Amino acid sequence: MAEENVTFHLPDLGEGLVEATVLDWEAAVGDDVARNDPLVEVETTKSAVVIPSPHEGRVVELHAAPDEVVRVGAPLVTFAVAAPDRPAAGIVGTVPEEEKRPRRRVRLTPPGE
Amino acid sequence: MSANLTDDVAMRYADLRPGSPADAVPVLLLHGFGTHFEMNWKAAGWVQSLEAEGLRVIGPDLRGHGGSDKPTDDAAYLPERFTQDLVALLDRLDVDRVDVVGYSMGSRLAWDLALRAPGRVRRLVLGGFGPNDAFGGTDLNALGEGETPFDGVFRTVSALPNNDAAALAACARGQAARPFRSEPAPEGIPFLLVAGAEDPLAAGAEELARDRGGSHVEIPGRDHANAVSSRVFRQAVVDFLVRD
Amino acid sequence: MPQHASAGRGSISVDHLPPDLTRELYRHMRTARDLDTEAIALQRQGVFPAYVSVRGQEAAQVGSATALDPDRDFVFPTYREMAAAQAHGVDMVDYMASHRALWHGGLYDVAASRFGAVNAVVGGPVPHAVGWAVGERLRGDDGVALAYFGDGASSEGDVHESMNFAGVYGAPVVFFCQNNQWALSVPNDRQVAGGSISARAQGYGMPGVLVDGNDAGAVHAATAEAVARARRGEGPTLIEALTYRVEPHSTSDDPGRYRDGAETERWLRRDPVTLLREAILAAGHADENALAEADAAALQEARRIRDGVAAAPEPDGAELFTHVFRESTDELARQRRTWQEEVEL
Amino acid sequence: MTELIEHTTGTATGPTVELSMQQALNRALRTLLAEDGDTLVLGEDVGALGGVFRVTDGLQKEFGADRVFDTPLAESAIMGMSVGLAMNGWRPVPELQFDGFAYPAVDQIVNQVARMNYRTRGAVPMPITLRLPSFGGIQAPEHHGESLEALFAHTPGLKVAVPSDPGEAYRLLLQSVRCDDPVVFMEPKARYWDRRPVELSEPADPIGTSRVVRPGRHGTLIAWGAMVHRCLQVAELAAEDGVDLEVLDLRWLTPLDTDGLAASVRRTKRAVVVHEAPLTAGLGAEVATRVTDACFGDLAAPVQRVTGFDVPYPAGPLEPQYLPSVDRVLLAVQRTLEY
Repeated sequence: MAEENVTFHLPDLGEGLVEATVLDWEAAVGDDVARNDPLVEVETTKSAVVIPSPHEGRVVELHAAPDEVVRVGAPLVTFAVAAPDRPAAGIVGTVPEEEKRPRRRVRLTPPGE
Repeated sequence: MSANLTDDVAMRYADLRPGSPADAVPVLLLHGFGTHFEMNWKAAGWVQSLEAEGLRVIGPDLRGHGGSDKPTDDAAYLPERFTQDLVALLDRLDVDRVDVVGYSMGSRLAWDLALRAPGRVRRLVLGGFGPNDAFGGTDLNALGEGETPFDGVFRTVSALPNNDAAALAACARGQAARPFRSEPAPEGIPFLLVAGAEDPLAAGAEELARDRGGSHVEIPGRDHANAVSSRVFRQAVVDFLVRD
Repeated sequence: MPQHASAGRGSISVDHLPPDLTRELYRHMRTARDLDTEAIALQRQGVFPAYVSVRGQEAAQVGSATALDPDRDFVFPTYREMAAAQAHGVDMVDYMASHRALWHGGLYDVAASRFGAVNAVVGGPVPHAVGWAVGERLRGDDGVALAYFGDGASSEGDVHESMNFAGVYGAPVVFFCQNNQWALSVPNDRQVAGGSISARAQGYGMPGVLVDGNDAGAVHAATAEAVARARRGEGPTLIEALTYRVEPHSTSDDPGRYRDGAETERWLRRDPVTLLREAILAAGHADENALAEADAAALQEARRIRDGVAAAPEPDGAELFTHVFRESTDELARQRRTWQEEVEL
Repeated sequence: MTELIEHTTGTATGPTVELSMQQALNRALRTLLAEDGDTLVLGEDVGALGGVFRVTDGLQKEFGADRVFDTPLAESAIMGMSVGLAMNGWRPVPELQFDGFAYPAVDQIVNQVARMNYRTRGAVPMPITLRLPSFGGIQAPEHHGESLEALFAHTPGLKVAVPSDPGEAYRLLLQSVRCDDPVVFMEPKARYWDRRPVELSEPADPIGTSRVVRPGRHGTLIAWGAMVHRCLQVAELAAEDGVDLEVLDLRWLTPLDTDGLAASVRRTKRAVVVHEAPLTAGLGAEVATRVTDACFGDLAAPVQRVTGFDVPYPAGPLEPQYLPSVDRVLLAVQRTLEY
């Protein structure tokens, strides 16, 4: 399986927060991490959180040092991930989410026969 | 899931069993003032760390917080009300003994639970906590307006979405009505105190541990807000809970 | 003469222009640049589904838009004219709403702004400019229409037909082509026969002007001259502003598949905002402090716009049925009831 | 949730491989370019970029820039040139990048491509397949989510095909390009990334036949493109209420499979047509009329239609309120059950 680099940007932390301070990396360059393994501990004005790894792969580069302030959307870490042909969205629009079970509110009554 | 337990306060709680054996002792996580299970524990990596050890996690939103009911009279927040909730929850889940891990206000309630229902608590961890009066000098009728450490905490948490400032104020007054006393201490229950080196609200934790025969871990460079998510804290608690 | 390849000509001069004009050019270009950076971040954060950057084309857009009289003239933009909208005085929170997909054309008042709705059909609005301009002449007014289009659009029938019509009618139109040298993945040499868009002007009976699209002063001067010609009733002009699309076509494009980074690097060094800043200092139109103040003001304005568009409410479902007609129909009212019963549920 | 049953009536078995629709289309184009030297692929950004949805990825490298090439940005000239190429013995497969951008080319499609064989009494065939990424569902900008099937299906001389999953996309594209008549091949862009096992088999059903994707007894949901998947979801939910719905994928919008429609609705007695295009004069009207003509005596209720509203295609956030939802289709089914 070919490998490709994927960069993970500091995600939107909600409540209009625009930046966070890196407290502690829980993975180092060269580490193989599983999806959802603890990746990095960051602190915002509201609270301190541990961001789980969004990918399974090898840590290639850390883009921020402890105590560094990172803006939401700025690169945080680059992984080398196995390159399945991930569906890259086309030039416009977003790849539609495959909703496991669409919400429904309407019930049917089977015909009498 | 939520349950009407005592004086009809509905309490929301998480019960996460990663396939742990039925008789394993679950971990009861008690969050701090103004926060809730999701923010204080899940977002801080605790569920991940405890489940990795195969431990079952019970995480209530304490009354006045998160998804639980938020009464606004002070008396609803006396410590004994919280401990009644917790005992009722353990009964509802028919769990006879738990290891309790608290943080800040959660630690004080964990201590009270161990005192009031010693049979239900195997081990005790008090995080971000110390014997001194957390409210020291705070005007409880003008919360958030003064300059005490607790005023600062109150200002931060009352701004958080789906927090109810009136309920939190009543909760503060309810807690303050029963100032913490380190005497008597829970008998025969090993306990661990863990706090950030720069956490003013945990001053005196080391002495408390020494005087009461508990152990103590200090987390360098961390304060009251960012100690709970530190890897050192989590590792110390896991080691304390899983050693036989 | 400007070259396709960045000639590396590192500087421009604005000595011949009035100081308050060059400061105004700089203020708009600086604001557009910061807003563009914020917009790319908004896309990263998922607030915008996608975004088309104007980075590198600020001089071509601001230089030309400031040559118009916002009270008499009318601009016909494409979907990549954010800097022109900023300079023309459009409400930018309502303009950026189109990038947040709150309403396709944007939420600004097109008539009051005298700035056409954001339009994704390549070349589509160009004949509108000709019609509007002929309409001015018929009424005896002296407004001028400015139509923006790119090197890709220059291949569209609409654009060729419009230029011929404008030549036949002598309509007061400025055809302003921002040749940023890339139509998505197709470079000029695979898009523009003959190698020059402005050279075609003669065939349509109008003068053609090639100008360095990264020289804000030169763009302004060339556009002002064309607008004056049109206002004097001397007919249309075709201006080709040679610049470069430094960012990908859109935030979901991957230029690595079709162009080499070295070319982009060279054009990054001819950044129009930097060129103007240095020229203003050289001409003594402002000092470092004044420019630092302008930078701070621009950043603050960009952030105001960013926060405004990020916080703007999403359209309500009922708006599906508004503005379809000016005189609505029973059938549409019936379908609105169906929507209410079956969708709003 | 039970596994969605997919019946492919193809007999010849080919290798089975897991592909997305965009990859299945890419495979089909590879097969076509390899088997016939006259086949050409042209359009905006189809070369080095590999297409905005990567459907033509790698083709230029494999078959050269003479047979897979970019065109300048001019939809009318792309189709007009394709007419000329076809007149000179080539088999062009032009792409118009987005549904909403096809309008400038409609003159060449309707007045030239669709009638050339007729005008020249058979002397000049138009073996052109126009690939058109179509329909909504990806929250795209304006003009990038339109449904033009009624316009093309209404044009004598054109055939219109719409695949609903990767396997269908592979077989229908082979069939369309090999056909000597002009075909408008509308690709549901919302399904480009749908991955599932694909049998790379030869097309087995003649042009114009539909297929039953899910057999059922109490009613037939008739759809094409991405709405086939939506109807499978509806059938899944209906089954929980004890209502067993058949899902029929039309595949060809012209010629319409009137016999296939009639065979299904005669059995199930009820029919609901689902499409993304606006209601008035949508293709649903034609399908409903065909079913009513053929099954009037058997129908337990009038044919229902669940479609987009008669409003311009909306911006992203309103798209879910415009497109036929699971609940709106269920309500239509309920109307036929209560009639």
